[in-house]
Amino acid sequence: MVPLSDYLVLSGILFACGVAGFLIKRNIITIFMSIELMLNGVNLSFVAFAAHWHALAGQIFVFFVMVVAAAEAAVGLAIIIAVYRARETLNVDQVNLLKL
Amino acid sequence: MTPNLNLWLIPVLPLAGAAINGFFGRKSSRTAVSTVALVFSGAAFAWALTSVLRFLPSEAPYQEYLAHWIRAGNFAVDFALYLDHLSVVMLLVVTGVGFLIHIYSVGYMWEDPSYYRFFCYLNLFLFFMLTLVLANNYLLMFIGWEGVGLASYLLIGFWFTKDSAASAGKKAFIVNRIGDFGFLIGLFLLIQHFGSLTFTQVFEQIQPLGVENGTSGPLTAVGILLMVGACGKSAQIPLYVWLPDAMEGPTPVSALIHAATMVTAGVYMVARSHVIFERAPIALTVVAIVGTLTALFAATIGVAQTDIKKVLAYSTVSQLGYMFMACGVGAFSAGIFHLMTHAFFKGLLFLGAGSVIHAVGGEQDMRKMGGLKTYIPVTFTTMLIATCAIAGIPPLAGFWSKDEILWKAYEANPVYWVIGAITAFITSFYMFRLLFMTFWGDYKGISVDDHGHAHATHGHEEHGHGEPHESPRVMLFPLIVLAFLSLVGGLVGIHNGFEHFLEPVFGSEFPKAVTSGGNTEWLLMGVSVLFSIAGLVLAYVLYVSKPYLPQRIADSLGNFYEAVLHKYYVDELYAAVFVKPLVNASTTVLWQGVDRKVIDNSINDAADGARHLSDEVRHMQSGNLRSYAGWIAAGAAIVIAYMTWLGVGR
Amino acid sequence: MVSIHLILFLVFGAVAVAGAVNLLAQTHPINGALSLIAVMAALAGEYLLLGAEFVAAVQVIVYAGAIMVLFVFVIMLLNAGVEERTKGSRVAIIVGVPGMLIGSVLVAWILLTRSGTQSVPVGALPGAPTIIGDLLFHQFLLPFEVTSILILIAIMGAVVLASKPQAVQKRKEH
Amino acid sequence: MPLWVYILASVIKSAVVLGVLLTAVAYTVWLERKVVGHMQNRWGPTRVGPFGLLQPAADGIKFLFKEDLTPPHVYKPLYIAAPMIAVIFALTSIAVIPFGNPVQVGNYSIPLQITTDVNIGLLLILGVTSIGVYGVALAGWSSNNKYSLLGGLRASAQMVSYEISLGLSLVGVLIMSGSFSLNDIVRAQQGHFLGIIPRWNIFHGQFLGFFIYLIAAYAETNRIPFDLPEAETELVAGYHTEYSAMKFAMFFMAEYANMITVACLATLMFLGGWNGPIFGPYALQVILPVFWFVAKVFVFLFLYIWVRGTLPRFRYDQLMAFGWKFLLPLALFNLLATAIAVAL
Repeated sequence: MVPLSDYLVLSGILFACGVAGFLIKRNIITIFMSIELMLNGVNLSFVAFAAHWHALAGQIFVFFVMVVAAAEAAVGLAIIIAVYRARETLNVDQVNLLKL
Repeated sequence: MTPNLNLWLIPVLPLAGAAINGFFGRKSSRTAVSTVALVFSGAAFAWALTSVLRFLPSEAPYQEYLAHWIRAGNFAVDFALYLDHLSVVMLLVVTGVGFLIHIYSVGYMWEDPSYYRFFCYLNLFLFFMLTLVLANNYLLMFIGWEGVGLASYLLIGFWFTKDSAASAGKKAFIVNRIGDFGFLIGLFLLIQHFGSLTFTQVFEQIQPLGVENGTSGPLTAVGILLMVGACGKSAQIPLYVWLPDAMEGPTPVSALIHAATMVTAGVYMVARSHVIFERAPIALTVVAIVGTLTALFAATIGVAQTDIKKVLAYSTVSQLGYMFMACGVGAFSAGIFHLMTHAFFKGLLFLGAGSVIHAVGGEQDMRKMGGLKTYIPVTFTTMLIATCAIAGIPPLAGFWSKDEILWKAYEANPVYWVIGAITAFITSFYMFRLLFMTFWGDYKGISVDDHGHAHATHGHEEHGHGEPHESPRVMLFPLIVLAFLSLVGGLVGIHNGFEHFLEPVFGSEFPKAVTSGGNTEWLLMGVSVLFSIAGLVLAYVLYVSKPYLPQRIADSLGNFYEAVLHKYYVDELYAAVFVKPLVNASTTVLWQGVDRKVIDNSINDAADGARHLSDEVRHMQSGNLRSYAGWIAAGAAIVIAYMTWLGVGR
Repeated sequence: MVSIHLILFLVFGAVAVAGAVNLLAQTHPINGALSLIAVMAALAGEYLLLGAEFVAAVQVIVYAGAIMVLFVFVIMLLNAGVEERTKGSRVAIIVGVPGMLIGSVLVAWILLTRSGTQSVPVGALPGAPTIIGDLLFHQFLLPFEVTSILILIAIMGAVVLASKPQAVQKRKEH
Repeated sequence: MPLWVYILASVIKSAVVLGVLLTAVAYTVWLERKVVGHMQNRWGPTRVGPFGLLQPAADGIKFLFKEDLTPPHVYKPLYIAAPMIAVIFALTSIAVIPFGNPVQVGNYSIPLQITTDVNIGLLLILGVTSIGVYGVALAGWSSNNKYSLLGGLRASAQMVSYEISLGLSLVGVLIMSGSFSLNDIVRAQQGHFLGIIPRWNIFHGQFLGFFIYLIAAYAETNRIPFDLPEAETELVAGYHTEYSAMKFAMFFMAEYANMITVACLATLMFLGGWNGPIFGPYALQVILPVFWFVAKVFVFLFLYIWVRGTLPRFRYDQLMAFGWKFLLPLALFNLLATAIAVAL
């Protein structure tokens, strides 16, 4: 028997790692992977809650998250490729023209 | 239970006509526009007639629920219609006279470039007027009330390129606002005290209440406030000033809106609220005094006017005063009776005046007319009937209703009767003055080819304008119908027939009137007829046999005549007392002070502040993805901390 | 008593956390991608512990087997090298990291102090494919269809975005 | 079943299956060389042992003792890990494949597969094979060689693309059997039509599915005509250009193990699994299903080799266009048709 809070803490740790990765990483692909890490952390809490509340809807949610993640990966990676073609870099610190 | 009457069709039909003409009229031919207007207004009349015939066998009011409107707590107002014997009278007058005037307008307005616009407005007016009449609550009635005000404004200012027409429209609108203000406050008081605006609910709660004494009771307050509203709409002292100016509108409009229907809305409203007024004697007295004074006051002004339509306008004000006098003495059915007959003969008078104006090519000054009876015999005949009717010559319509009112007034207080009778005399005098100046004597008009007005009549240029000529048949037909109604319309009042008809509404509170009739009534009737004939004779003497006399009398009266000629300087007084200070205050305080300094400056300061703030804040938009992420993380932390502090999920 | 469930939870959890931390520590994106795959595989194990076997399988097939392959593919395609440690954003370090830390600490504190001792039993909720499919195609049919449209749009968007501008030009000329 | 019996049975089964599998891998290589040799009118291996039967052993020894070169510019951790990943996942997927009906040993019914009957067995196989692509992709990348990189890129793109068709071709079968469990799927294929034709899925409306599966499986295992990741005429040796000795052998093992897994899966899904004529005493009744299973796998493998000896290689754009524009729509059509047929 594992307390629900343990699952949630694990999920929180993964999410926080994702946030940290987003903050400290410069490579746009790694940043993207950090987002996936956050999504995975959230998925874990969905499944844990599904088990805890005996509601399969939580697992259904995970599927939708995965679908969205897949769509996001497809579009995001395409954008990354386009950015790389245009600017020859993957460093987000150097892709900062979108401002006033 | 009465079968479903589908009353909603009656107002909606003219609305449909207005919509069709308004949206598609510009591109349509005149025939199409007039067909649409006539078909829809005629259909409304026909449907009203069938509905009334199906309704009449029953005594109980008929209600028709259409839709929710406002539901706020216990307070509820619905779109619902109400038909009782009072609304029946109004309904038939509005749709019937309205339809006739539509027909008349087809001829009168034929040459106007904005033909479709006129009929669109006219149908719109019918829609709102019918809403007003058929509403089952004060709020829906108020919608109609405001709507007819709008339609009136649009139609007065129909020739809006003319300065006087535009400002007359504005004047009507603004003066009406003052009355509406009172009306609205009255409605608020009703909500406060009775929690409803539906007629039946309000009246049910009022029925058991006793008669109020003094001025402090809610019913008195409500009554006086409603009277203020009625004063605005029905042009009573002190808010009558807009009606004479409203004559700037096309003549059919003057006939329909400013004589037959809209201006009587105030009377209708007071009669509709009779339950309130009957329990508020002070308010009732106010109604009576206002009505009586207006009747006399307006009549005296009418004596000196030379513009044919202005005379009729003051006459309308005066006649409305009669109606209020009737209501004020508790004779609501008499007031409504006079309302109906007045609709016939005053509508007829206006249409006749329109026909006259049409005949002489747009001229409105009676001094330039004269001798027209040979040129336009049909108009003359119908006008003669109408004049006799309004003057109270038996057995025409006006005699019966006016006599009824005077008799009720005498019963309440002889002073009313005295003033009323004098007014009747003056009325008779100025109406016959109008008739004699217009139709007797020699034609003093010049052969006009250029009439200053952008009137519908400028089509005459095509066939030249030498002699005055009779109007087309489409205009004469309504005249004849209305003349017939003016002739016989009063007969329904014999043996109090009209009162009995309205008994389901006002109750049979007149047994006294029937029993105590006898000699006094006959005597009074005789006196009033005598007064009328005296007016006729005086007018004949002054304007036919000895036409030099009026000028002499005017000279001898001096300043008083000047005052009467200038309508007692009331407009000037209002301008000095209300308008000018208002304009000054608005200019200095509101415009220069509040608008410029406070509002403009605060807006400018806000914009400047926003710009300065943005200058600082925009550094946040660095274009760096990770910085954005940093702000998001910090924001999320703040939200989480706040929610933790609130104890969410505890 | 320390149950096998708890031990497995801890093992998988340790792998997941190690993978996540490694994702942060590694400078080369391909190592990050592999760490992430490890995290996902470990999470699949956690899902199995929670009885969500179908979710676990899909996690492996979709996440580890498809999405991450895409990442690796792009890393290889763009020949992404070791990360440069540029200092482009002071905000991320000064504001973001403390914010993240504060938020995490608060959430952890709330979880640990307030969640009590409710525990999740092994296989408590059988996430059998049939039941999931039943739910997905009845109760959640509309979201399902909507996501399918979403993914279709994403595919088209990806094709448009990633195709070379010249290629698009050429196609227009044809 | 007591725990010790379970563990013991599992260990025995694992050892046997692994041994058989590795042997099969080795002899599939031999078989291929032999068959292709005969197809090309030559003999194939003949020297080591009768008919060259010991050739695989010789090869193994050679690989073991060869010098293990590590080129200087490779990214070492992944260069070393890549073949391991490949071979581990290739061997893992065999774990859930059942070979026959459960066997009665004493009081215990022991299933003829390494794990117990998992009800998501098929999904596990798909998951594990889908992870297998990392071996190839990482090998190509970490070698720091443009041929290898191209091979790795090709491999990952190709495998991801064809995995969709592969999965969809299996969904038809899943619809018909209503379960992810491989045992259930096999059980659903028992019986005969008209007393003669076995009720296998390939004869039961899924011929198109089998066809799609066949093509997609060739692409998944990087076999001719889809062996572009290791196309020697253009990429030297593709992703394993820089590998030698045992690491090279591992890729080879992985490829052939994958072939066997795919063949097993085809047998289970389309060819009726271990269903076949069963007669005789109990021992024979135990052995015959396994025999039928192995026979079918062998047929499938032979098909592999036959195709290799027959068809030329695709061009890469043809491969992708074929996968996305022909095979995927076909698979979707098959799925739709099956679903409609089942619903009716």
